Amino acid sequence: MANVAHTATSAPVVRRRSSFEKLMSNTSLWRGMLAIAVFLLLWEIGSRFDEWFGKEWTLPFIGLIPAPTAVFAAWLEILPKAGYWMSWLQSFKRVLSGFLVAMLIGIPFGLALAVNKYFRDLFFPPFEILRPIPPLAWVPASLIFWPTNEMSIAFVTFLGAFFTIVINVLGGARTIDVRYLRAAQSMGASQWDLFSKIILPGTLPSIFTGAAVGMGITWEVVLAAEMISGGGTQGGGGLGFFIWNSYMGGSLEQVVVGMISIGIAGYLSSSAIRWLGDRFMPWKRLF
Amino acid sequence: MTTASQTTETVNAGRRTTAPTGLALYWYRFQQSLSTPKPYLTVLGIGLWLFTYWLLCEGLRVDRFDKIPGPVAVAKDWFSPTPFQGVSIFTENYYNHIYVSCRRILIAFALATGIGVPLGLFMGWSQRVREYAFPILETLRPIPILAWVPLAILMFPGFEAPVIFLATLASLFVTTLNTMLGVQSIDESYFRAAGCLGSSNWDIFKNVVVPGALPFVFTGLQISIGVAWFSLVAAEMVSGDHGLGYLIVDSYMNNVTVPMVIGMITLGFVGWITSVLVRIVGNWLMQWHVKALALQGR
Amino acid sequence: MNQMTTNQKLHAAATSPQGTGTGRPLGGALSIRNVSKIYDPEGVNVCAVNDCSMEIVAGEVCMIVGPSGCGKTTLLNAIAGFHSITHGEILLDNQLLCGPGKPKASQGADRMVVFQNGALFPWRTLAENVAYGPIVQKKMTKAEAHEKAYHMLAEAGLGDFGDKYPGEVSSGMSRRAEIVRALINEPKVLLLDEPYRAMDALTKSIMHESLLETYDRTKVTIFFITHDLEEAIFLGDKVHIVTTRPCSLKKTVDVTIPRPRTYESLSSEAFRTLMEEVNEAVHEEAVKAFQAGERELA
Amino acid sequence: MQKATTEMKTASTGPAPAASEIDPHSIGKGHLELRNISKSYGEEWDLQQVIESMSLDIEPGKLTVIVGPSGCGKSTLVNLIAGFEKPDSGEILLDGKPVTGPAKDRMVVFQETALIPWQTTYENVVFGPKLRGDLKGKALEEEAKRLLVKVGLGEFMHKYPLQLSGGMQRRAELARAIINGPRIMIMDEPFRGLDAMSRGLMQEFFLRLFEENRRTNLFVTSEIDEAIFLADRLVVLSNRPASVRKVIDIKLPRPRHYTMLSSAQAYEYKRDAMAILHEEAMKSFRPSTANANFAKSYTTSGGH
Repeated sequence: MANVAHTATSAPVVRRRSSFEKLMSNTSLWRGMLAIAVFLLLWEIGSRFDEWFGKEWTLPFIGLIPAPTAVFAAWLEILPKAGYWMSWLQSFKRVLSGFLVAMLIGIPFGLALAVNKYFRDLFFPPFEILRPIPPLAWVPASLIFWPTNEMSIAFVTFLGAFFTIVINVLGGARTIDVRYLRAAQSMGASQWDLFSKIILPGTLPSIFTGAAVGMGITWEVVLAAEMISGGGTQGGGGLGFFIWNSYMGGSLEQVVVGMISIGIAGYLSSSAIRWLGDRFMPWKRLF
Repeated sequence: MTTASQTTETVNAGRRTTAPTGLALYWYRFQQSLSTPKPYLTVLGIGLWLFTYWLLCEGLRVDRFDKIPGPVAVAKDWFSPTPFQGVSIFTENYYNHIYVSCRRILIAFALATGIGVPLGLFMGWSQRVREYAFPILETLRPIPILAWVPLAILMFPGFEAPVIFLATLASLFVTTLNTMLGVQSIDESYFRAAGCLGSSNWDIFKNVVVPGALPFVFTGLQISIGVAWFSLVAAEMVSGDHGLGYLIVDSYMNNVTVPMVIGMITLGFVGWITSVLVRIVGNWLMQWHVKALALQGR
Repeated sequence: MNQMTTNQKLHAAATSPQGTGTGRPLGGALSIRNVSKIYDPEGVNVCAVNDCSMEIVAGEVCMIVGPSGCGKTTLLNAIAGFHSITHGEILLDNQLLCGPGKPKASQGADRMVVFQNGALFPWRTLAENVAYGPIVQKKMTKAEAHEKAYHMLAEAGLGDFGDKYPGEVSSGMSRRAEIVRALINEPKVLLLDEPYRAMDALTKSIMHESLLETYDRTKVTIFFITHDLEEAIFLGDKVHIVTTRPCSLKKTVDVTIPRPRTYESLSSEAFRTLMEEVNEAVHEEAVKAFQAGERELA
Repeated sequence: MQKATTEMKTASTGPAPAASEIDPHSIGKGHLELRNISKSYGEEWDLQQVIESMSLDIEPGKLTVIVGPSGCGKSTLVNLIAGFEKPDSGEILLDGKPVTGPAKDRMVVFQETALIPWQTTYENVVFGPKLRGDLKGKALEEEAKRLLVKVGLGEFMHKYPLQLSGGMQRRAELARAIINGPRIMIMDEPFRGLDAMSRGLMQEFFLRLFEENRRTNLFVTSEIDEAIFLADRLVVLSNRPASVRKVIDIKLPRPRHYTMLSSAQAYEYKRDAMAILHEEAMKSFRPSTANANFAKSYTTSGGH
């Protein structure tokens, strides 16, 4: 794009740049890093302003937040502690259990909706009625219904991912190019062949899209559920509880540590899904 | 494939020669659909679901289900002038909760759109702006909105501001990213054509960038309003005062279950209405898009 | 060379009763001299155009035929000012567009491009699209521009479709409207980049007639890129056959079939002889491009 | 190509003669008769008659090309013959037996490409025989590989369709159809979307394949040059509703060469066909004469 730099008189020399050179000249990378550095710097200055210039200089909003260096220090302090890592484990366990159940029920349900017209006419309307209710609105009801906190968190997590996955599977299966089905029919495919060889693999991309979105929602829900239900009563814990606890305990540095941790956790899980998607769909990662 | 089977069904018998318009068309489609199993199955499906719900909670009073209010109990209270558990369509506080939530959503959504759309437009249009702003956005985005609750409470005074802040933040990310994608999806040749025709940069922004990104912007806004509700409910539950999320969690705390269910249903309904409104506004603004899609049979 | 240009100008002025707009500055002689273009993405140098020279006199229909992906479009982009060139120079009416010291031509309304997949703004009606150029260039008021747009659309047989959005009309009609959008700016050169690529033969033949009719009316210089030999001979005064990547001139043929041409000219003896004369050269390049393509993928 | 022919013969006497390409039942058969078929779509107040009482005989062992204006109902015709849809009235017979649904005796090569994107080229080719189980194991593998080599895709066997160029995809699709041993091949504008030059090369390639064994072939196109270059018989359709306007026997010698297209004889055919087609196209095109009609047939189906 931006190679106007070529003067019209330069000879057409063929030269390949090394990968190191490419990295060094990758302006977008440098700009991104610069932007983040500036962001951190401003944050640092903003939150430490009152330390340097006295209490009357406390800036609004940002002045109340701990500085990045303080957060980093708090993180280093907490890093070797087992409790912190237990929170990670707890949250991951909850996310995974709810998510997996949602996949296990959601994918067949979505496929059934897509394949069978009668099934769809019968079950899709109630599904659509329930879908707009935000998953978190289910939290109190599920706390009442399920005998343990753990189960109610799992249930709400499941709901969060379930609706997204079903909608994606249904949409994906119904937009498969009719010519693939026709070609297979011409070659003598049975109904089962059509399902297993065309519809199922054809829906895979949507399944993974749904899973990625569902995973994001799952983290939100788990966190909220942990915070609302107070997490700890039955040996709960989790990153949401970690944040809430730190807040109650007045350690704002730890709150931010918790936020960053959960950001990393969410990022890791969606990367894992993308990686799995690449594995399962080699035809998708061409070129 | 489905269109083929549908059309063969409608071909026969006493043919109409003129196309019905407006409501008549809907009525005609409804009549046509009566000859297919679809409406019956729909009614049956919803009926079956309600019946199961009733059976589990009220009919058989299965263990644990009996703790959840059944459909009859909910309906009785909801439509009673003297509700047993305090909330019905005749009580003022019911509408107050709805009003408060809607006001918060409106403010948050307006803020997110007002900031997110221009930001996204510039990020999509200018590579430089994108290269600076995008990494920051991407770093903050994976942090769940709920994780911001303590900071929000700390930074903003009162009940109202933190809740609105959280809902705004959630939809801001969605709106900005979708708008940016929208601009990036605009075909290069539109920019070139506009350049050929002698447009200034501002002309290009006004006449190519903005309208070209609109379809994506509205897809983004559809998602964004859903996300806003999601976060609003969460925020109201954790740190609220009034609002539907607060109603739900407050009823739970006070051990009154019927208002809780009423709150859930109302929330679903209001959320659905707002997203329909966004779609209507989108279609109204994008006549060109709607007409083209209609001709493609979508 | 200079003399020839003037001759052509006189000729054009004498034979064209200006159907649209009066006092259009005639001209549009393009000189492409030893142009080379080397792309340098990721440090891999790709030579798209290599030492390509051609002279296009004012008022001529110049057809460039070559396999797809051979670098023809790069040449067009250089003329239009979308891309820079590495070597050589391009002049319009003896004025330097780009050359040593000025690698990239500035975009201007004297060279209008009609794009491969069409670039009518889908969010504006056909009339608004046509009126866009004069309005942003502040040559006309909005009302004047719209009036003229409707007038010119009517001339092109699109009178009833001025209020339709591009998505609502066929690809053939939108392509014709795009040419009208270009012509309203009274360009010196019309640059067409495989505009009829995706159309079937019949629509194409109708488009050809429409373009020829427009040309006979305006005598604008046309620089037309295609890979369809028949189209080239049918429309062109001169057919330049270019080699597969890197693009350079292989053969030039003068088409002597008299104008106005109709689809009957397609089956004339003269046409057939020309086809026979050039077919070999084109086929050879096609095979080369094909083999190169297979090699690249293997 | 000569060599490929001899290879084919040995394959047929090989260990698994079953239903491979040289199925004696498939070559020389495939007599398709359309009797008075009609088809319409749309709301009852806006019924679009797409095909109206069309009768047509497609003779075995010949390459019949159907050419007609864009949006005239050619694709609908293909869908009917292939059995994806049913005609409102009339019947379609293949070797005397009525067509009831899709089957392997009528293989369709679709517009653009319908190779299954999540299967490699090789998997696409063996898809049909594997499903039916009529060619197995080593025999299937050899047959598939032989066909892929023949269409020049030996090296690309294990690539996914999206990794192939447009021309390669069409050739892979040809191989996928041929391996099922159809009695009649139905080509629905198979080279549409390719640029004019690769299109020409694909036509030559396709001709070589056809001229080798003369499998009954129905080729649908909207390009007259393509039609004349390929056809034994050229069927010119009317504008919507489609019916047969004229059948022209193309007597250009075989094997054909691209230079024949600029022969006087070819131009004769072209003039004939063009005259009809142009007239038909104009019927729907001129906005002044048939505005509404035009808007319908060209706006909705213009591009595709």
